[in-house]
Amino acid sequence: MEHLSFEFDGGVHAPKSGKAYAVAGVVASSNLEVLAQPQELGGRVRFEVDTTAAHFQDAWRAVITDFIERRQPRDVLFSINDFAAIPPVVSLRLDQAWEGLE
Amino acid sequence: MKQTPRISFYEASARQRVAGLLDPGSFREILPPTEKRTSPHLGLFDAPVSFDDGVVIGEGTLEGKPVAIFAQEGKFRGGSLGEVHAAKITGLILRAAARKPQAVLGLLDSGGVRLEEANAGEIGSTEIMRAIFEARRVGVPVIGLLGGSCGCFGGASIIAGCCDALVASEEARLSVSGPEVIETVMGVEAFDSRDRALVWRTTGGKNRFLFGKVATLVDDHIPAFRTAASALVRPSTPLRLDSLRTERDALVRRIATFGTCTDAKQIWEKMGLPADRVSDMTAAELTAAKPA
Amino acid sequence: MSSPDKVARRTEKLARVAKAFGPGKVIPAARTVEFLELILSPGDRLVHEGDNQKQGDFLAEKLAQMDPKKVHGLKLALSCIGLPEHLDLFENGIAEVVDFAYAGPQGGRLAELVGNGTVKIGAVHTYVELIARYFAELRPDVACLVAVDADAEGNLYTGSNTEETPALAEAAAFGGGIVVVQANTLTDNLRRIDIPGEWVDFVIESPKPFHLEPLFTKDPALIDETRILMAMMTMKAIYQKYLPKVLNHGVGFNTAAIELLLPTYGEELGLKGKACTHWALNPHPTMIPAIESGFVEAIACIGGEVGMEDYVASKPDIFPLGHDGSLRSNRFYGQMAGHYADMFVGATLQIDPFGNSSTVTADRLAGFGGAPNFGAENRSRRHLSEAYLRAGAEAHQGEFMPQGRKLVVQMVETFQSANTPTFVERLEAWEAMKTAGFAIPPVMIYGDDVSHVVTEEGVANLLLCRTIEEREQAVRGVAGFTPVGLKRDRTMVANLRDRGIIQRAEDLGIRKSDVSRDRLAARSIHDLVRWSGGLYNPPSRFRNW
Amino acid sequence: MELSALLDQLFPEGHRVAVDDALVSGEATLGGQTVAVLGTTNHSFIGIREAVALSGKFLDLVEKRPGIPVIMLVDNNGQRMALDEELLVLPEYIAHLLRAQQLARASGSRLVAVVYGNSIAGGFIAFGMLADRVVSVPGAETSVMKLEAIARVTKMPLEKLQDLAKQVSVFAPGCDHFFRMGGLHEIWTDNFSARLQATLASDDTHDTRAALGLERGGRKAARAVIDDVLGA
Repeated sequence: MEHLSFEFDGGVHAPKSGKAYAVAGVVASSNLEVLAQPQELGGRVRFEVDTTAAHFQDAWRAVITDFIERRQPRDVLFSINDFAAIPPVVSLRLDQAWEGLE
Repeated sequence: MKQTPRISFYEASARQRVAGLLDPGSFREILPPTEKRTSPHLGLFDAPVSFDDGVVIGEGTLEGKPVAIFAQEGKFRGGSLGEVHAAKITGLILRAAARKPQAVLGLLDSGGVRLEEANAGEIGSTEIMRAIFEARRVGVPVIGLLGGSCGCFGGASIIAGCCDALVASEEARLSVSGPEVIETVMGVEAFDSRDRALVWRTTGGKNRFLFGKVATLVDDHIPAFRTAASALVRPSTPLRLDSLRTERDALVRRIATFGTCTDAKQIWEKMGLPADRVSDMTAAELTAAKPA
Repeated sequence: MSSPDKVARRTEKLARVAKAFGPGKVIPAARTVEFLELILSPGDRLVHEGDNQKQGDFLAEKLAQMDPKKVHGLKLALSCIGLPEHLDLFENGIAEVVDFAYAGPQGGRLAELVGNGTVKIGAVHTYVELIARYFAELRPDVACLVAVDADAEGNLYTGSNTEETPALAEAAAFGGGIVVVQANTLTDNLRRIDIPGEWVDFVIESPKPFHLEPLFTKDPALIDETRILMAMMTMKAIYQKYLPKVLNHGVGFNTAAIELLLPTYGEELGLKGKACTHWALNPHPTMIPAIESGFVEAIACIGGEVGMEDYVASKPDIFPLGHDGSLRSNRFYGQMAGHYADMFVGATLQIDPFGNSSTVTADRLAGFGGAPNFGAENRSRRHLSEAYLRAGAEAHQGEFMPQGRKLVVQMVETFQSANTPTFVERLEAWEAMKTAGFAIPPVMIYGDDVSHVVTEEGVANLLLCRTIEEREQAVRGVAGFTPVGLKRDRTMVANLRDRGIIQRAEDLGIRKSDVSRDRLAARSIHDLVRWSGGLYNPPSRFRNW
Repeated sequence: MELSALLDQLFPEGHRVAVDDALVSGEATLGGQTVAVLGTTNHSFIGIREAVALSGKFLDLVEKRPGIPVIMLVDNNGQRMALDEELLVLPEYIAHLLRAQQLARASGSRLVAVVYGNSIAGGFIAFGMLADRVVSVPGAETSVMKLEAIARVTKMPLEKLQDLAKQVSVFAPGCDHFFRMGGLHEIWTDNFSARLQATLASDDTHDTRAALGLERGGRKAARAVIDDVLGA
């Protein structure tokens, strides 16, 4: 298991549903669970990732950067339990979790 | 033949099942994922954890009736019973025994005890069983819903056995030892687990319904589960000697009548059903054909 | 050996057989090896029938048992190297050269045997190309074919999977060759005659029915959200835009997802009656919901499909049925129907930044099957359709001569598995070229024939690209997090997106949360059985009830 | 340990116990009081027939000797693994046996399980684990699954599992591990009769195992989770 933490400047959208959390995905082989929680982060976004696949830090950074560029979220904590999902699946779950809070 | 779309119970996640069963907006989750009560043990095995440890618990209403509910996530480690997972269910049922909602709904979707936490899971399973007896003692019924992709095996199958009533789809599987386990231990000639039709004939919802263990057989459609579960909500009947005698007599009679059968088709034939057609019948057709 | 005295050799072989077996066309199965050794001479060209579905397994087994001292140096020609016996012929020293279209499960062993010189490859063909060559420079000396039923006169009933039999029989029977058939049953009462007895020299009743692979049965339970997302984007960006009426789908799960979304999402998009009405396709079980929902007017069948017999028989308006009520398929005609269609949608294992694709990898000479014919821009087409004109308008905008354009869509996930990207800088076909000694790499579909590349990252419309650089960035722009995708020029990709050349899910108004298996008209094989009114009878390994 | 030795040590004042096939039943005198004895022997399996045989004994006790303490002697190799057992719905039979035990408890009987042989997986659940108190004596072996099988399923090297088993009690077979998890209330090495009398004297029938697991450090999460759910 490897733990990765990322924090980035967020975009223009704060979560607006008023929900305390949204979950997308399930922790199963080649899949992951993304828990999104609104949190006062001064406009930033944070990602806490636990993953079974070590040494993929660059790939995570690329997927997350792309996601932030695409959806422009701010003030959200994303907690992730990953079971070796490929990047497009990570991307899809991030979108779904974010859409759950929108 | 144009089919009306179904909302599949088999495919839904535990969260989707809960949302689809209860009255919209009524569910309040207890120990939600934000609490991050994850397994303290899986890390030892380099295995990933889940924020809810594979079970969603909470309270809500079912057609207006207050209920407690737990739903296992079959896709997380086979819905297995680990320490936290089992304790969440035990806590929920004991809470129901204290607060007396009209029922506990148990959405079982589990391969049984989590191997990495085998001792904790097995003890936890029996704590759930004791809790079920406690809830039933004070009149709160526990209704099991079976039809998830993982089936219901091992300790989870006995938990299902302890429920007041079960609702199941034909996709449900219920047995103590899973077909793969029997094949591994006893050999492929004892049970060919790759023969999918045989697996479902033996352990599937239809066979369990014909023996009466499953009270209501439904199609794989969440609203059908909802209607069936709601109709079964009634106070748990107290354990009595005469009712247990009756129950035992029926089980003894089952062995006498069907004890030599080696295939579900032989049983169905003895029951007077068209054995080759049972697998293809809908829930409604089989319910109508079921001998009294 | 196509020498001028071919007919004389045929006559001589027939006399040898008559001497050993007496008159008549029926050969006892027990003496098959002896018989084959009489009709095959060293150096003969042998055509053996079998493809990705039906297998001439009995004759393959017997061919491999021949004595290499008697029969050797054979030139084998066949659609599919599908059986281990096909390669045993080379290891046993009976055959030397092979011409084929597709290797399937034998692809790994084939690559090995080519590598060590045991097998020489004539060429890797497309189906149509190979069949065409049987009538030109690859005329068979002996053709070993497959039938369901035969009578003593050699008349054949080939069942739902007629496929190549008519073409192979004709090439041999009218080309001085000998036609031998393995039939499941010898009977006096054929339900219909697919091949006249005149074309057939010998029939052998095989001890077991030939193997038929349910290749086109795709379990809807295995279609995941990624595939549904890709299917929805394809339907919105391509089906709804061009309204293709005649189309062909590949064999994979990506197109199965589209088939299952037609009655739901396709209906929402207004496709019914306006698109997807005519198909060149095997009877895919995943087409049942679309058929039942009134999307389909006709399907030209390339082959049959196990378990679909009763359902197909119940739809005489849609499927080509004989007077006996059973399906008649034909690979050559089906391929041609697909070649002249408005659109082909298929998948592949590798794509390079210019859109070239191949299923051949360094260690697997799999071949291509039908995709290269279905998935080729068709410059011999002249009839017009809305889709053909719309695509042509985009592709040939501003040119002196207006032209139409076929839609050729490659639909792939960016990764095949965690460490296997689909998008690669250089196809492994280049390595395979060296291994097999080809002059050029075995490419399945050339990049300039491709109109659209669809991935979970979006849709790239290559018709609108005006330069090779734009085309490259359009491909990289949908290649996601593969090395090819990460090397994209972000500014150029943004520009392509502004011009609608790259469309992402959000550009198409598709929310990721709406991507759900609930949209599939059928989510399991059992659902398909229900849609069929109980007429579809899937093999038991696909059942979970 | 051997059944006869166990009986002698548990009931020095005398016992009248019969063994029929693998089924053990009868009664014994303990501290001048009569107790019922019920169990299995010879590492038998618990299948549908064993389940109804045992449940019949419980129901007879409830009918004829309500409130009598029941000493459950545990020795089984698990549930019977067979297609025809599952065909007739084995989970239902096991649950029925558990209901019979619950009825006995509700009728005032104290249930004490003494593990003296094997106690494995579904067999132990069916007969033993739902008693009020569960204890082991020398020779007892409790397990859910053997380490070899866990290694096969989790794809972990056996050596690593054996190492892990030295650090934690959560998965490995063995009474010590089960004890630390709270799955055994006590481990007896001597003086069985006196200990059994002491156990019967306590009238707490609540399920205390989660608290024991916490106290002994083997199962630190369960009790807190249960309490948090109750208090939520």
